[in-house]
Amino acid sequence: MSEPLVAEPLTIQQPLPLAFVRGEAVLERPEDLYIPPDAMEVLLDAFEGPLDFLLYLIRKHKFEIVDLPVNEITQQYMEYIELMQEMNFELAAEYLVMAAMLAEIKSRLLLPKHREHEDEESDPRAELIRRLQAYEVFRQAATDLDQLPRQERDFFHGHAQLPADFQPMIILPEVALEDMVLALKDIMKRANDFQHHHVKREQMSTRERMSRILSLLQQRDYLRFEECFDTSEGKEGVVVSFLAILELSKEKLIVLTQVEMYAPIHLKVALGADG
Amino acid sequence: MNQVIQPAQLQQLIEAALFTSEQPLSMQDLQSGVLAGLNISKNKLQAILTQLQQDYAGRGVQLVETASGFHFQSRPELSDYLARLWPERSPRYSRAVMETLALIAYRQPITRGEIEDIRGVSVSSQIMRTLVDRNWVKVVGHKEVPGRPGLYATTAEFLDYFGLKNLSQLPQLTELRPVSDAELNTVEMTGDTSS
Amino acid sequence: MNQVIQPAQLQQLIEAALFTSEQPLSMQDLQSGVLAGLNISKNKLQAILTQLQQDYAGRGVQLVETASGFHFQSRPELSDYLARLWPERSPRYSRAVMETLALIAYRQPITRGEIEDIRGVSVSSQIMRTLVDRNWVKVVGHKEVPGRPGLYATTAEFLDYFGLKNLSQLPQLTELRPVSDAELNTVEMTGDTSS
Repeated sequence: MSEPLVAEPLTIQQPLPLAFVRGEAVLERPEDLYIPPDAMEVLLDAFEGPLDFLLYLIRKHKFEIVDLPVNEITQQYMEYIELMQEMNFELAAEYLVMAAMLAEIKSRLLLPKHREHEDEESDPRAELIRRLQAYEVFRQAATDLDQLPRQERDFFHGHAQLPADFQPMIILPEVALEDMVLALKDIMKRANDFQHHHVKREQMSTRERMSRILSLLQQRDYLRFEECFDTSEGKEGVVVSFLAILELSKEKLIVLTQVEMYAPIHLKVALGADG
Repeated sequence: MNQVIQPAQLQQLIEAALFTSEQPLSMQDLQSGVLAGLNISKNKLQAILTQLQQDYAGRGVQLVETASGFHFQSRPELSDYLARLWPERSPRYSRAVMETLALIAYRQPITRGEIEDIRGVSVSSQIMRTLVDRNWVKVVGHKEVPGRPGLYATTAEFLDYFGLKNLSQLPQLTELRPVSDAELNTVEMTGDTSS
Repeated sequence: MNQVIQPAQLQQLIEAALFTSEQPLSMQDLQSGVLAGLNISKNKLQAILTQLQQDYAGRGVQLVETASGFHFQSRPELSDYLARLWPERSPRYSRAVMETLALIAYRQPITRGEIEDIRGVSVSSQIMRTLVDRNWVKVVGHKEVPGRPGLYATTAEFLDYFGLKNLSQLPQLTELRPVSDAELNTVEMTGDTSS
């Protein structure tokens, strides 16, 4: 086959060339059977198959589909097909199937009719008419669809930029408590000397209390000793606070001061630390 | 968390969101996205969108609603001027592509074989790929016949592209002329492809 | 060729071109592009652009001029809201981050050097920043050793995130799964308080 025909858009506002033959636009489909050999192939490419071609033949002769003049149409169709074959064009198989169907319909119409078969299925043209009509509906639908205003041809998306300093929202990763514990286990497996860093529930709350006291001392220069205790926590809470204060003092993170005997005891961050 | 936003800023926010989003935004998108935590009722949002549509009625871009939501688009009357700015943006589609698309749009879900039956020619893989790549059609299931062919349907992007809210806004199919010829008796033209 | 365009449509056209263009458009771009053949003077164009800037002064998007030309841009003060439209998922935390967090949680208050001692590798500033930025850890004091390193502890946000009332609710390692004999040999889990 030669070069495929450039697909033409379905715009109907102005007559589009049916085809281009050696650069010349063919605006009208040929009225008679004589078609220059070059045009023939291009012409057939302009049809979307045998149904499209048959519709063209029917319309050209101003027939109604429902009247389907099988004799005339078949004759014309066959002449085109034969011409194509004489010119050794490779015809799509669908055109040959259609030729066979037309021949069969024609021969069946020639057979004498039997009254008992004269229901709606008896006319051998009915199926072809049904197909031609269905195809014509969708051929028209395609044209209508193509006429709809559409993006990138009839309208364009309107958009605005974001400011240059725009920062997208970051979704932070989710972490499960088990992930953290597993991480700790990994460390312990690696560190043989982890025995020096024991983890134990009682000690845990002591260290938490140490953090809390240090936090308070970041906001205030001094804490009164009594402020480190919350009696609602009970005896255990008091012990934990006391241990935390001792531990902080031992680690030289805080300094305990008392001006005189029985005077209030004050906690402050160890010398030189943030105050 | 509930935050507070001034009414004037709320309209600005919705307007800016619609302009900066690449995709159309539905009311749902707006409420769960840019308006999250602001506690804006659906009625309130609808009122603001209507107000915006009015504000832009006479402008170069308009706020339109299609299948996936609201977005701004240029006035169709300006297309002749704008289209020449971006000729490469507007691909043309062959009759074969448009006929296949029309069949999928009006007869979905439909197999490639059923499309071929109606068109009377084979439908190339290239055509189907063009439509799928364009995100206009997708396979929504498989027909339980030998070979389990894919069933094609159109997408929200297809409707957006053609400026439609839903399939019922597609142009009406032409009425088939009733067959009155006595010779033919009645030929049912339901468009049923089974044959 | 010279074409004629109504003044109202001319402004719509310029507005639509600025909204539909992917790039900012300079006056030159407009004159040689969308306005080609319309014979619009530079003064006239400038006047329309100024008018557009005024029209959008109180709206959600504004017409701004940058080095490469004019474009519409969302109001800067809306950025925090608009950011929700395009959330970016940051990658999962690395093992180093998780181990550091675990050590701070279980051994607080602890210095970065102490974490490095236990992990046996250095802990990058990036890791500490990740945890501080997340508001899960903070410096609660400084250890009185040379360099006065910060002492890290977990925050109330950390407890909230993991649904804990206090640190004593952190799982004890032995509770998580049966410890194999081999592990028991290498890892002592009993409560010696020496530290």
